[in-house]
Amino acid sequence: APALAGKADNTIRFAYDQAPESVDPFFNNVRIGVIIGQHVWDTLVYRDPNTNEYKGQLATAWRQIDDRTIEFDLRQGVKFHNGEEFDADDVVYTMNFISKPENKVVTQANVSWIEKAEKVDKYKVRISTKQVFPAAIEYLAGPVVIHPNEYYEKVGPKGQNDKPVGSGPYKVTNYVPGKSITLEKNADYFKDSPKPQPKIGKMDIRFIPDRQTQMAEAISDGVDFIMHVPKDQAEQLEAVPTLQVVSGETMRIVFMQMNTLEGTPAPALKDERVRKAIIHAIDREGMVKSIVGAGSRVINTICFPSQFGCTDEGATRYPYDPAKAKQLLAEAGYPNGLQLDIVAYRERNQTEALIGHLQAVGIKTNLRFLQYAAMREQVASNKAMLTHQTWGSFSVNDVSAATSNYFGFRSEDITRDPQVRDLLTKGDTSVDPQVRKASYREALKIIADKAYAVPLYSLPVYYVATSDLNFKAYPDEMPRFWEMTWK
Amino acid sequence: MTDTILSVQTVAEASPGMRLARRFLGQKAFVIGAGILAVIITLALLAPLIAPHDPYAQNLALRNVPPVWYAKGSWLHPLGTDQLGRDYLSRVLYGARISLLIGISIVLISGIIGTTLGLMAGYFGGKMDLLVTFLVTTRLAMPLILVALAVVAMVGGSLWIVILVLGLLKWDRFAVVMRSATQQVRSLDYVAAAEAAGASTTRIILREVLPNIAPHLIVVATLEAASAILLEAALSFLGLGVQPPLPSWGLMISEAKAYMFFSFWLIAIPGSALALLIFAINLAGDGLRDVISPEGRV
Amino acid sequence: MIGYILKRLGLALLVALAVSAITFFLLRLSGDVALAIAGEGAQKEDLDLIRKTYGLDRPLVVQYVDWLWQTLQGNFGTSLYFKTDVSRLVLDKLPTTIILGFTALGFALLISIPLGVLAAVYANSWIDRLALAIAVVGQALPNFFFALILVMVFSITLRWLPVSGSGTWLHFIMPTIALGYYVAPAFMRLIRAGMIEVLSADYIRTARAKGLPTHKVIFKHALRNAVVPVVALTAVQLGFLLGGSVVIETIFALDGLGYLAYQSITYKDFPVMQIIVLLLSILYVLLTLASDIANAWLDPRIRVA
Amino acid sequence: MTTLLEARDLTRSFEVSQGMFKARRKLHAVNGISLDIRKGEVLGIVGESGCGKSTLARMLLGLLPPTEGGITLDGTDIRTLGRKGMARRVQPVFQDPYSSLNPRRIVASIVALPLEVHGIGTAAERRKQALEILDKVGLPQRFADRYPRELSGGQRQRVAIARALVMNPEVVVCDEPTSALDVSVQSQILNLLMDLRRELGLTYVFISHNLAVVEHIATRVAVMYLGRVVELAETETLFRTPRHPYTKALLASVLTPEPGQGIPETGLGLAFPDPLNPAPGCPFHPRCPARMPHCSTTVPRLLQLGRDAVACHLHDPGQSIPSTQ
Amino acid sequence: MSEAILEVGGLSVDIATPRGALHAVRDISFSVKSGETLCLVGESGCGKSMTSLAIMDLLPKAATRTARRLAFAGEDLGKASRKRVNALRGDRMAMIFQEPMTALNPAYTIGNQLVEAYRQHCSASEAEARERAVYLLGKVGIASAAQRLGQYPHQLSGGLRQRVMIAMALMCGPDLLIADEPTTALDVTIQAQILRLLADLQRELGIAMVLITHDLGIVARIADRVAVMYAGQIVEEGPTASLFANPRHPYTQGLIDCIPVPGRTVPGGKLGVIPGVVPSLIGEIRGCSFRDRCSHARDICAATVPVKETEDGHQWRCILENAV
Ligand SMILES: Nc1ncnc2c1ncn2[C@@H]1O[C@H](COP(=O)(O)OP(=O)(O)OP(=O)(O)O)[C@@H](O)[C@H]1O
Ligand SMILES: Nc1ncnc2c1ncn2[C@@H]1O[C@H](COP(=O)(O)OP(=O)(O)OP(=O)(O)O)[C@@H](O)[C@H]1O
Ligand SMILES: [Mg+2]
Ligand SMILES: [Mg+2]
Repeated sequence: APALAGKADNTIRFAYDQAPESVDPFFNNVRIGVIIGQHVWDTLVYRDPNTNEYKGQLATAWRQIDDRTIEFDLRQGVKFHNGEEFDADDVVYTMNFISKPENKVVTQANVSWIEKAEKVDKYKVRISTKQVFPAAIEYLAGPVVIHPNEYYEKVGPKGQNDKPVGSGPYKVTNYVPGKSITLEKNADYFKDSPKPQPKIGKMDIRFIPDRQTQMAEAISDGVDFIMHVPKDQAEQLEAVPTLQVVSGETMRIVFMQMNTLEGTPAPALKDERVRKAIIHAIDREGMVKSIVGAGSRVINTICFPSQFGCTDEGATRYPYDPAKAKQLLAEAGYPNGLQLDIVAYRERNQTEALIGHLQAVGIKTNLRFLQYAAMREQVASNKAMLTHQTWGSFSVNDVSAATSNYFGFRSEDITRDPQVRDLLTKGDTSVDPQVRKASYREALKIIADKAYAVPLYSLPVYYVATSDLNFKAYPDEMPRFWEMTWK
Repeated sequence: MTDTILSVQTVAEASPGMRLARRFLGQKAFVIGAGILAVIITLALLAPLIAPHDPYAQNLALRNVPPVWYAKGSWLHPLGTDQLGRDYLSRVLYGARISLLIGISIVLISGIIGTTLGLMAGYFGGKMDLLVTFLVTTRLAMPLILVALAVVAMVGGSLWIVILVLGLLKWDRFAVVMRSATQQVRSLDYVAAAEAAGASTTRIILREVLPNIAPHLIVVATLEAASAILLEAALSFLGLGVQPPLPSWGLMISEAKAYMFFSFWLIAIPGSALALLIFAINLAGDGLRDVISPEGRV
Repeated sequence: MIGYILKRLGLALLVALAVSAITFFLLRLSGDVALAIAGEGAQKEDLDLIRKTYGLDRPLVVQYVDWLWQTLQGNFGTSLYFKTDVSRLVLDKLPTTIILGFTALGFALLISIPLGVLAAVYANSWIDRLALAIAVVGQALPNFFFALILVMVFSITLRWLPVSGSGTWLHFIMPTIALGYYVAPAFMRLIRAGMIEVLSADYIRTARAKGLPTHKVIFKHALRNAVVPVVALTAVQLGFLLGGSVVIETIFALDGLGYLAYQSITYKDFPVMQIIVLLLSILYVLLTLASDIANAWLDPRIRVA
Repeated sequence: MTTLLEARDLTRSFEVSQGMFKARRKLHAVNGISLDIRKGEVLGIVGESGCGKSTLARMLLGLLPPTEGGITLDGTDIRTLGRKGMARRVQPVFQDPYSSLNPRRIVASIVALPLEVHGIGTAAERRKQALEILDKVGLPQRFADRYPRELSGGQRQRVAIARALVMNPEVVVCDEPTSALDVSVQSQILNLLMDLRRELGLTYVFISHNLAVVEHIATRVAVMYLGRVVELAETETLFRTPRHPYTKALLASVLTPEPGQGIPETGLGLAFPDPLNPAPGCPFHPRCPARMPHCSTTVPRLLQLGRDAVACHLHDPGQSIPSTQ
Repeated sequence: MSEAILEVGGLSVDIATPRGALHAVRDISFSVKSGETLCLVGESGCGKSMTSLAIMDLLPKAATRTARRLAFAGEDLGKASRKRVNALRGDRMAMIFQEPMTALNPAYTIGNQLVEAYRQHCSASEAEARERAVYLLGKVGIASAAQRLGQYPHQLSGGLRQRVMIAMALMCGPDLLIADEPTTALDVTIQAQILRLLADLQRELGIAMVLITHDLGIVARIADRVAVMYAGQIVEEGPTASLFANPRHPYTQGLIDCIPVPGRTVPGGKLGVIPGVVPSLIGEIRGCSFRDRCSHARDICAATVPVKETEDGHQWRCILENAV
C-alpha cells in the first residue's frame, strides 16, 4: 500500500526505468548501476562534485611515480559490509581482475587502460597504466570501485551480483533482479570518508519501465524520487504540492553525426555545404528553450564544456538560419531538398523536433528508432546516414572520454579525418596539460570548421522528489542519497 | 427446407441483390458500424483536402495548445497541438490513413497466406491437412505479441516492417476458418457434381469452393483488420511500432501518454479515434456475420 | 487414452521444437547479439571477444543445435543481461504471471458467463443488446489505453489502488481487470452463441416437454452443453493472456514473465527471450491438451465408456 | 443386353476415429461388390442407411477411388479415362437437392458447367443448350437466371437432372434422387426420369431405400446389407419371390396405404447393423429370423442362380458345412 | 367411446418472420378420445409440427398461438398457468420427437434422463424412478435394461434411442401421447418395429395418441382417424377406412395417387402428380389454398370454402361433394 513509507519510516522509495544487468559496477553500463555502485562501494579517490577537487576516499594520498605508475597510500580501519577488512590486497585483486580481458568486464572503456596493480605493503599499492594515461585519477574517482578480495574470490562476479558486498555508505539487503533492490544505511561506514555519513535509513529502488507509471506513482505518493523526467512532465509535476522538481545540467551531450565515409549511403553528406546546411537548419536555442529545458545549454563542439580539454574557442559557429541552409543546399545542387535516413535511440521527442526542422528546409528524413545496439550496428557497418546521438562520457570529466570516442577512428567514427585522429591521440596520451589542451582545441576546431557533426546541446536531468526531501542535483547525473536529509 | 419451398413466391418479387441489401440494412449493428467506418474512410481519403495544417509542420512556439473547447483553445487548431506544436486535428486525420493502411495491408498479407493454407488443408485433407494443422498449432503456440515485439526490436520499427511482421504472423485465424469452411463445402454434393462434370481441382477450388467461403473470409478479414490495428497500436505504444513523425494513432497515444495526467485530451483524442474505428469495424464485422449466418454470433 | 495423451505430448514436443527453431533463427537473423551484449561504447575487439566467448562465431545451425542440446539437459543458460541463470529468473517471475493469467481469466469468466447466459435466454431483448454493447465496446478499447484510464481513476484520482508493483493482492486488481476485460467479450459471445444453439436443440425441447422447470432446463440441460466449446477457448485465451501480459505487466511494473519478456526484448537478452517463448508455447500446447481432456470429460461422446 | 459399366470385387474402406481416445479403425463401407450394369437397364440398389449405397455410387462415378477392385466402362478401366473422359459418359444426380447446387451460381450457369469445363461452344451457345435441356426437364426459361435458393426442392432436383443430362451421358447414377422430396414432388421426378429414359435411351443406377419406388422404376434390383450385395434379381422375381431373409424383411416392412392391414411383424431382432463392428460370418445373422449355427462363422458367398444371385446359406447347400474356426 | 381427452378448436399459429406473419396453422379443429389414434398427415411444411408444439405449449419464441378452445381432459390449456402446463407436460401429456439422434441430451446418461421427469412429477425416490425406468425399457423391448441406464445416448443405435424416447414418454403414464414423425429418421425395417411397438403400447395402455407423419402408408396401418393437412389447414378428416376408400378432397386423392403401390401401379408407368408447388403461408390467404394446383378449381374456390360432412364423421373442405 502506498501510505506507509517515505519520511515516516526514514525510507526513500526511488523508481528508475531500467534495471541494471548486474549490481556489480563492472558488469553493467547503465546509469542506475553507477548510482547503486557509488552507494554500495567506494573508490580510491573521490571527486568533490561541488569543487571538482580530488579527495582521498579509500586512498589517503597518491603520487605519480613515473609516466605510467601511481602509488597510493590506503586508508586503515575500513571494513567491508561483510566485516572483511580493507587493505592493499583488495585493491590489487580488484585492479588485476578487472584489467584482464578474460574476466569480461562490461565497461571495458573504463578499465582497459589499467595494466596492473602491485602491493607495496599492507596499505600501499602501485597502479600502472598501459600507456601514458593522464585521466587515470578521474577514472579511479568514478567507475573503478574496489571489491573485497576474499569474498570476491570466493563468490565471483555472479555471487557479488546475487549478494553484493562493498564498503560504501549503503549495503544491499535485498535484491530481486529486474524488480527491485533495497539498500540500508551502513552503520559502520568509516567516519573519514569524503562521503558524509548517510541520514536516510533505507533506499527502496524499484524498476518501473514506464515513465507514466513512475509519474503516477509519484503523484499518488507511491514513490519519493524519480529522475530523467522529461521537461514537459516535470513542469507539470511542479504543480503537485507534495512534489518538488529540481533540474540540473549533466555531462551528457547531444549531437548528430553525418556519415562521410567511403561508401556512405548518403553521398550528399560528403559535401561540406550540405553538412553546414543541416547545422544551420536546426534551431538549437529554440529546442533548448521549449523541449529540452532548464539546465541545458547549446554546445558548439562535440564535448561537454566542463570536461578537461573541451572548448569552442576558435571553432566555427552555425547560427539557426533556415534561409542560409536552403541556399547552401541549393548551391550544393539540392534546390529541391533531399531525403535522408536518421537513426536514433533515445529522446524521441527531440528526434522528432530535429526531423521537423530538417523538413522545414527541404530535408525529408526517415526515422529509424532503434535500440542502442542496433543503432551502433548501423553506424559501425556504414549503413547510417544521420544519427541522433547522446554521450554521457561515463561521467568522466575529460575530453578523452568524449570526442576521442567519435573521432578517433573507433567503430563509432563515421568521419575518419586522420588529422583529427592524430590530434586527439596526442591529447589523450600526453602528460603536459597544456599540450593536451592545445591538441584538443585544434581537433575540435577542425571538426567544427568542416562541420563533421552537428553539436546540439547538453542534456539536463529533471528530478522529481517528494517535497520533504533536501537534495541537490549535480552534472554527473548522480543523486547522492548519502547526503540527503528530510526537511 | 420447408421454408425454402414456401418462400418461392414471395421471393420472386425482389432481386437477390435487393434482398441481400435489405438484409444488411435490417441489421442495425451493421448499418451503424459500416456508417461510422464509411465516415472514417472518407475522412482518411480526404485528409489532404480537409486537414487544416500540414500534419508534420511543427511550431515550437505553439506547443500543447488545448482543443477549442478549453478556455485556452483556439479555432486555429480545433483539436489543439501536440508537444511539437503540430496540429492535432490534421494528425488525427492522417492517422486514420495509417491505421486503415495497416489494417488492410496486414489483412491482405495474412489473408493470402491463411486462405491458401486453409483451402489446401480443407480441400485435400490427409497429409496436407496434418501439415497445415501443425503449422497453425505452431503459430498459435508462438506468443504473438512477444515474437512481433522481439523481431521489430531487432530489425527496427517502421511502418512496413510492422506490416510485414504482423502480416506474416497473423494468418492463423484465416487458416483455421478457411480450413473448416472448405471442409464443409468440400463435402457438399455440388463439388462432387463439378468433379463429375470433369472440372479440374484448381477450377473447383477457385470457382466452386472459394466463392462459397468468401463470406466467411470477409468476416474474418474485418475482425482481423481490427485486431491488426490494435496490435500495431500496442507495438507503437511500447515504442516498437511505427516510427515518428508518422501520425499513427498508436504512436500518438504512446507519445501523449506522457501528458495524460495533465493534458488528458492529448491521449483521449487518438484513444477514442482508435476505439471508434475498432468499434465500427467490429460492429460491421459482427453484422456481416449475422447476415451470413444468423445463428452463430461467436 | 494413455496412447492419445502420449501422442499429444509428442505433438507438443514437435510444436515446441518448431517454435524454438523459428524464434531462434528469426531473432538471430534480425540482429547481432554480440552488439547487444557489448552495449554502449564497445569496440571491435570487445565484439570479437564476445563473439568468441559466447560462441556466436559459429554457424547458426550449430548454435541452435547446441542451444537445443543444452536446453534439453535442463541447462537454460545464463541471462546475457542479468547474468543470472535463466531458469532462476524465469521461475522467479512465473508465479506472478500465472497468478495474473488465472485471475484475469477468472474475472473474464465471472462477467462473461452470466452475461452470455442472460443474453442467450433473452436473445434480442434489451439485455442481449446491452451485453453485446459491452462486448463490442470492450473489444474496441485498446487494453493499454484502458489500463492507463484505470490508473487515472483508481490511483490518481481516487487513490484506492497502488499504481504498480506486486507486493499485495491489491496490486493485482487493476492488471487483472485490464487484462481480463479484453478477453471477456470473446467468452461472452461464445457462451451466448453456444447457449442459443443449444437452446434450440431438440433435446432442450425434450426436456421442456418433460415438464421440467425453466431453470433446470437452462442450467442442467443447456449450459452443460454450451460450456463445452468454452473450455477449448479457455485454453487458447489463457495462452493469449500469458502472452498478452507483456503490455499490462510493463504498465503496472508487475514483476512477471511478461515484464521480463519486455526487458529481455529491449536488452536483446536472447537466452531469456528464447526460454520465455519456448515456455509459453509449451504451456499453450499443454493447455490445449488439458482443455481437450476437460472437453472429453464434459462431453461423453468423446469420453467413450 | 451388353454390359456397360462393370464393377469387380469393389471394396472401399475408411479410417474412422471414434472419439479422441480410441484408435482409428477400418470401416468397410463397401466390401467386395461385383456388379454389371447393362445398357438400357435401370439397376435399383436398395439397403438400409449406412450400408454403402452412396459409397458405391461415388466409386461408380469415379469420384472415389476404390481401395480394392476396379471398374470398367465398356471394357476400359475408368482410371484411364480420366475425370473428363468419365464426365462425358457417366453423370450423377444426388440425394440432397439443397447441397448439390452451387448457391452462388444461377441455374443456367449450373447446368452449363459441364459444357464450360469441356470447353464446348461459346458462352451464348452454352446458355442456349442449357435452356433447351432445362425445358426438357420441365423448367421454363424464367428459372434460368434464378439462384438455387429461389427454387423448391423439386425444381432444384430438375436442375440437377438437367446438369447431368447436358453432356448426353450414357449412364446416370441417381443416389436417392427423391428421398428428400415430398411424395407429390417425388412422383413428378420419377415420371420425369422415366420419360427421359425412354426418350434418350439412358441407363440408370437408381439408389433408394424406398422399395416401392424401386419396384416401380427398376428393371433389376440389388439388395445391399453392410457393404455387400446379398441379393440381386430381376425386379419382378425379387418382389414376387424374395430369397434372402433380409429382402423378405424389407418387403414386409413396406407400409402400403392399405387400411386395416396393421403393422407387420418383421421378425427381426433388436440388433442393429454397425458397420464398424460387423458380425462375423453372415453380417445379417444377428437379426436373421432363420439363422443357423454356421451363419455366425461362415460368410455366405454370392451364389449365382440363373440370372439372379443371392448370398445366403439357406440357398447354398454346397456351403452348408460350417468351416469351424 | 369415452370422453375426448384432447379438444382443439380453431387453433392458429402465426410465426413472425422478417417478411411478415407466417400463418403456419390456420384455424384447425379436431379432438382425440382415450384409446384413439389420430393421424395428422400432410406434406412438409404444412404445419403438422407446429400443431403438435402448439398443443404442448412448446412453440418457438417467434410463434404465437390462438385458439377458440384448447382443452386437455376438459381443462382449458389456453388459460392454464405456466406452472400448470409444466405439471401436465411430461406427466399426463407426453411427446416423442422425430429425430431420435438429437432429442436426447448427449451429456447425460439415459437413466438420468428417464428418471428426471418421473421424479419431477411423481415425487418418487431415485430408486423407485430407476425401477420404473427399467420396467419400461423392458416393455419397449430393450434387453438388459438395468445396464442401459448407465449408457449415454451416443452409445445407442437410432432404433434403440427411439425406444428410449418412447419409454421416457411413458414414464408417468400419460393420457395423451403426441408423436411427431417418430420413425422418419429410421430405416424401414426399424420403422416397422417401432410403429408396431407404439401401436401395441397404445392399445395396451389405452392412451390417446396423435401421430404425425407424411407417410400415407403409416397412416393407413395405424390410425383410427386421419386428418389431412394442407398449407396450415385440415382439408379432410375422417375414419381411416372411409378416407382411404373414398377420399373426398382432390388433394387427398392426389396424394394417394402419386405413391407407387405394388400391384396397383404399373411398374415404370406414369404416377399421378399434383402440379405446382405449395403456396406461401405469409400474408393473408383467402379461399381454398389448393385451388391453383387443383384441376377442379372454379371461381368460387377463391371465396371461403365450406366444410362438408357425412354421417360417419368424414369431413372435407371443398366445393365438391365427392371425389372424382
Ligand atoms: N468419407 C468417409 N469417411 C468415413 N466413413 C465414411 C465415409 N463415407 C462413408 N462412410 C461410412 O461408410 C458407410 C457407408 O456409407 P454410405 O454413405 O455409402 O451409406 P449409404 O448406404 O449411402 O447410407 P444412407 O442411406 O444413409 O445415405 C457408413 O457407415 C458411413 O458412415
Ligand atoms: N422457427 C420458425 N420460424 C419461421 N417459420 C417457421 C419456423 N418453424 C416452422 N416454420 C414454418 O412454419 C410452417 C409449418 O412448419 P411445421 O414445422 O409445422 O411443418 P411440418 O408439417 O411439421 O413439416 P415437416 O414435415 O417438414 O416437419 C412451415 O412453413 C415452416 O417453414
Ligand atoms: Mg447415401
Ligand atoms: Mg415437422
